[in-house]
Amino acid sequence: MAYKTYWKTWLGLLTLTLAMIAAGGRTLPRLLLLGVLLAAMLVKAGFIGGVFMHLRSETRALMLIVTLTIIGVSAALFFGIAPDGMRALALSDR
Amino acid sequence: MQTSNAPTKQSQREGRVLAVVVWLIGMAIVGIGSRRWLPPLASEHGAGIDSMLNYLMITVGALVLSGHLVVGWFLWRFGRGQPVSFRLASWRIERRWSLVPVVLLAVVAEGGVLALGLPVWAKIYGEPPAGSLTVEVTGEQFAWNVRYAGADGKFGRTLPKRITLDNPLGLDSSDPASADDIIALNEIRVPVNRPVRIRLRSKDVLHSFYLPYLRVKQDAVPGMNIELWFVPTRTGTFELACAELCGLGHYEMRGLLFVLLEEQFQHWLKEQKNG
Amino acid sequence: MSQAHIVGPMAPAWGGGVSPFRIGWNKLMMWIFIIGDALLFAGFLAGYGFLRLASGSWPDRSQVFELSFIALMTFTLITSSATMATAVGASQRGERKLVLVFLGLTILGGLAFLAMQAYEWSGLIRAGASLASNPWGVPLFGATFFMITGFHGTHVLVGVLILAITAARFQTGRGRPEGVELAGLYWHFVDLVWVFIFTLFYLV
Amino acid sequence: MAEKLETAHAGFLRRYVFSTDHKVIGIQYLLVSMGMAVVGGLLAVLIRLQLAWPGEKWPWLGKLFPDGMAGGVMKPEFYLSLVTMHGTLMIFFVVSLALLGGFGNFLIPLQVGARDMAFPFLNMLSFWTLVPGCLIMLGSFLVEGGAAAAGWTAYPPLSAVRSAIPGSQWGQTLWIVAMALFIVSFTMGGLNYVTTILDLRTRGMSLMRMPVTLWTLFFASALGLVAFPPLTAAAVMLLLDRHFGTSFFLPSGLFFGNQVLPNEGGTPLLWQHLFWFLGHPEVYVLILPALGIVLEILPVFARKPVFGYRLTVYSLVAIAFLSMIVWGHHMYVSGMSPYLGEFFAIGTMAITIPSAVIGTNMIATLWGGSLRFTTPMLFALAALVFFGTGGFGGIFLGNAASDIYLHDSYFVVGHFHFMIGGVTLMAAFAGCYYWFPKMFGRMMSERLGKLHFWLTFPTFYAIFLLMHYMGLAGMPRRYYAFDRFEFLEALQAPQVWITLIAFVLSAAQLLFLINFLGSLLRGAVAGPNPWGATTLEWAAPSPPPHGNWGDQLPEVHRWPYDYSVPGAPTDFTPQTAGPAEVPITF
Repeated sequence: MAYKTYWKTWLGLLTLTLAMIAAGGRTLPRLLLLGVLLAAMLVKAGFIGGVFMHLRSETRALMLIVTLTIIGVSAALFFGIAPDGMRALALSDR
Repeated sequence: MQTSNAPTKQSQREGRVLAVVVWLIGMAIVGIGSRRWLPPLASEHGAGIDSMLNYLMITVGALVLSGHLVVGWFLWRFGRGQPVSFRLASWRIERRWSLVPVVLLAVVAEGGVLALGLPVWAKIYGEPPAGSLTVEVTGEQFAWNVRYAGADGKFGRTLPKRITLDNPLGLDSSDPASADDIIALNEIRVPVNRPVRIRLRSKDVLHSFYLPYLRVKQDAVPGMNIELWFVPTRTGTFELACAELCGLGHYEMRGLLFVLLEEQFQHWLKEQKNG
Repeated sequence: MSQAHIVGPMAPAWGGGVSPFRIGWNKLMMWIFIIGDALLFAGFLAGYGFLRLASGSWPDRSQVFELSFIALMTFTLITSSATMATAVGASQRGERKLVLVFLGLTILGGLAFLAMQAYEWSGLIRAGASLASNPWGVPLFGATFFMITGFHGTHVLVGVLILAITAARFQTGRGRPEGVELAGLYWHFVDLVWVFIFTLFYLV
Repeated sequence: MAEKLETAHAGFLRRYVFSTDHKVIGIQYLLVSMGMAVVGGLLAVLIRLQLAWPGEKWPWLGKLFPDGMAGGVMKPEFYLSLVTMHGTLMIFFVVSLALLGGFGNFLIPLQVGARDMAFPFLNMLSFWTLVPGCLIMLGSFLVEGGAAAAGWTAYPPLSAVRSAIPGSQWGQTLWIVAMALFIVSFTMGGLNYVTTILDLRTRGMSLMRMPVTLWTLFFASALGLVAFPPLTAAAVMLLLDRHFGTSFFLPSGLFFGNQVLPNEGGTPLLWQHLFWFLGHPEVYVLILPALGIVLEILPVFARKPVFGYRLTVYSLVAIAFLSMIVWGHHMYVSGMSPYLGEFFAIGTMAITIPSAVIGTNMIATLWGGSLRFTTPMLFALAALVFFGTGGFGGIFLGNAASDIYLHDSYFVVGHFHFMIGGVTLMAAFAGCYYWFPKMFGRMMSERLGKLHFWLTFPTFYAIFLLMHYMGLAGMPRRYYAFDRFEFLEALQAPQVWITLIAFVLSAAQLLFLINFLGSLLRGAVAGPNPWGATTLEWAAPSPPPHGNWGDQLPEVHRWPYDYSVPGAPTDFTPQTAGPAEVPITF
């Protein structure tokens, strides 16, 4: 992969980070802010994984296994326990 | 070349013995299982749980028995050392025979959960009916503190830092509602055929509020206020045990649930108020 | 990247057949390690998310951190990730000197990030924050912050050590492009985790 | 060959102690797991002793354990340490070691047709990270307060507050450190297994030509690699809670030793979630290799191919995915939200379907075969029976409604002893008797083996079948004694029978040790293929030299189940046999 693509990706990541901080500053509705930030986070992760870690030039099988395992297991873990976090607050005893 | 793998007369006899043992196991499971192991029921929602258990014991019992009989029959029939009669199943036969367990389990297990299990589950964890008596039970390392709201129907505030030997719940005397709260240790008195709501709390570690006869089991989590409800259907004294490992005295956290007639319960309640 | 160039006892017997992913076993093992390590941070962040949902209030981050400094840290790490990618590209092209230059830059970026992290930590500790308690009212805030950023910082430190060893090995001519690429994968993974931590901790 | 010279002049230390040869490491794992099994078994005997005759005086035991059984009567904290350590040792340090460490290390390179694991040095490190873990775990009995006593599940606040139970003073910390070392060792081994199976297969060994044992070892290692990290995160949080005053798992207002703890904010549910997120995949990590060994041994002694190879592999894939999303069935009554309970109930019932497919394929493999009842076959059939009964018992517990009554009862104890006790131990014994000739070049004695079988299978079965019914009667789990409750009085008699049968069972294991150690020196010399099996390891000499295959690696032409091919010279055709001799089916 040409050096140019690395440094173009670098620029993209910096601007994305600045955009996220700017979005964080403005008072957006909570859910929209959350969605925007998470989406930007995944895009940045996609850039780093795809370009810097050459996932894009690997076989599709490897790329799918890596991304689906990490994102799938993390999502299963978080969405499996998040309802109980809210329930712990709702039924809080003290 | 394969010296120790040739079919010998001796190994054939062992095959027969194993077949018989597998048959006996299958029959033992169903035979022992047919005795009445569940403690006699004393609650309304328990009927749903018992029907679930009995449904499973019958259907799964049948599956287990038939499985053992089939395995025993295979061992008996194909253990005689005769040459291999059926070698390779075609993809179609494999798929067809594998469909048998898929359909059976889908109907018995998944069907059991969807048809019987979840309605019972939804009712147990649903809203308690109106007009239910509320009792607060707080587990602590190795005892159950029981509290009734008293005449005002409101529970007084409890503060952990106020806990002393004679004030195990840390009742805050400055709160007016706590004046008429009735406190008891390891004894719960409830009227029969009237829904009882238990507010389950814990002072220190995990405990589990377990009434075997009433099919009630719910963990008491420190820092959480968990509600459960049941309707006792039989008067009498029922033992309360702890079902979540809570330390050295886990095995002796014994409480008693007295299910009284309505007027006996009202009489006891009046006694506590002016007592 | 066919496996043919892997020599020694571990060369696949059939001289470069097709493993399901067409990469050598070292890279495959590094990818599986990265999945495992990413899930370690997934466990931490899921626990952090759970505890945030379970606690009524959570301190407002703008009072606790100055966001511009954190942004600078993120820039440093992303830049070091870019220099690392360039070093990997150079090693594949065989430009030995360029590899050493960019490996040096990456190590500098890593050390700068660690220095800034240490500075941020000392600022918070001076303000009275510790694992058990902190002046912003929610004790778990300090605990989760120090635990997660601490674990990430340790990973960055280990990354810097790996890069130093790779650079030293390249210096003495024993380094192979394979080694630089594996160090690169690990370093990009550390940057990837920081993307998640940065977003979920400082912004959300 | 470079490494052939390398071992020629290597001293005893390099060849046997710090060896990087996967076969030596496999045998080292097997021996450590047998040692820990002896310890775990003795703990079980002590537990049974206490449960059958609570409060009884055992003077000579009093001398053996001065503080735990002062004056011959066992104290509750010692009993709970026994229960915790029996669970921890058996699950992590016996079954994982024997099936994954021992057979995994020994078999994978041989069955795949490689010279050694992908990264032999890391493989040796994996073993030598485990040994300190074992020593620390055993050493935790000697620290102040005794070994950890909060169950192998170590639920906080019992495991997090150091004054909640004596075992939580220092024993729990050592438990966490030993578990961390086990996880590191497991990860290093798992990385090697997955990479070797994927990348170092010999020419012709496509994925669908691999024996089922390799598939199960692959999925077990992959599941372990994915499921352990969240538990590592939880263990770090527990360590911080115990020693650095954080309160990840400790809510506010905890009252211990009549003072209120300063913690605030956490909840024990977080630990239960993170623990069982590993917990359930972990039990599949244990049972899948056992199923793989059974599905490997049945065809050999039925002289016919396994039934439904492809469907078994697809079922393994289904189990691997589903096992990651069913952990909540351990927490139905733990205060978890009822909606999650419904989701987990449906998911758990879904996982019974692929398990049933594998069970049926095992039974169908026997159909039409010519069964030879050697010791490995007997133990494999015992594992099949345990898997059948245990699997069906799981439906009672996976179903949310019936679990309300059966949770933390003896039904659960009976169920998991059938599954990760019965199936795994029987498969491990079957594997030992089956691969002993390949490991050491000598046969284990069939006579002793059969005696060991007929004393182990019925007794193990009787003990834990009875526990199912005691659970139905409502007997709670982890009780030090059952004499405090009237509704349990009738069940004290079965407790005594179980203890007596348990004595017979544990005594029978001496037969296995005698057979194992005796046959090392005096067993009948075995050729490279004593059982007439087709998989690649039987094409190598036994015991295989370093590098396994001499100078020419084998080339695979067929799938591993070409038994009784019509028209073939012998009733088994090794995978390496070319197309000329026998037509290729797969």
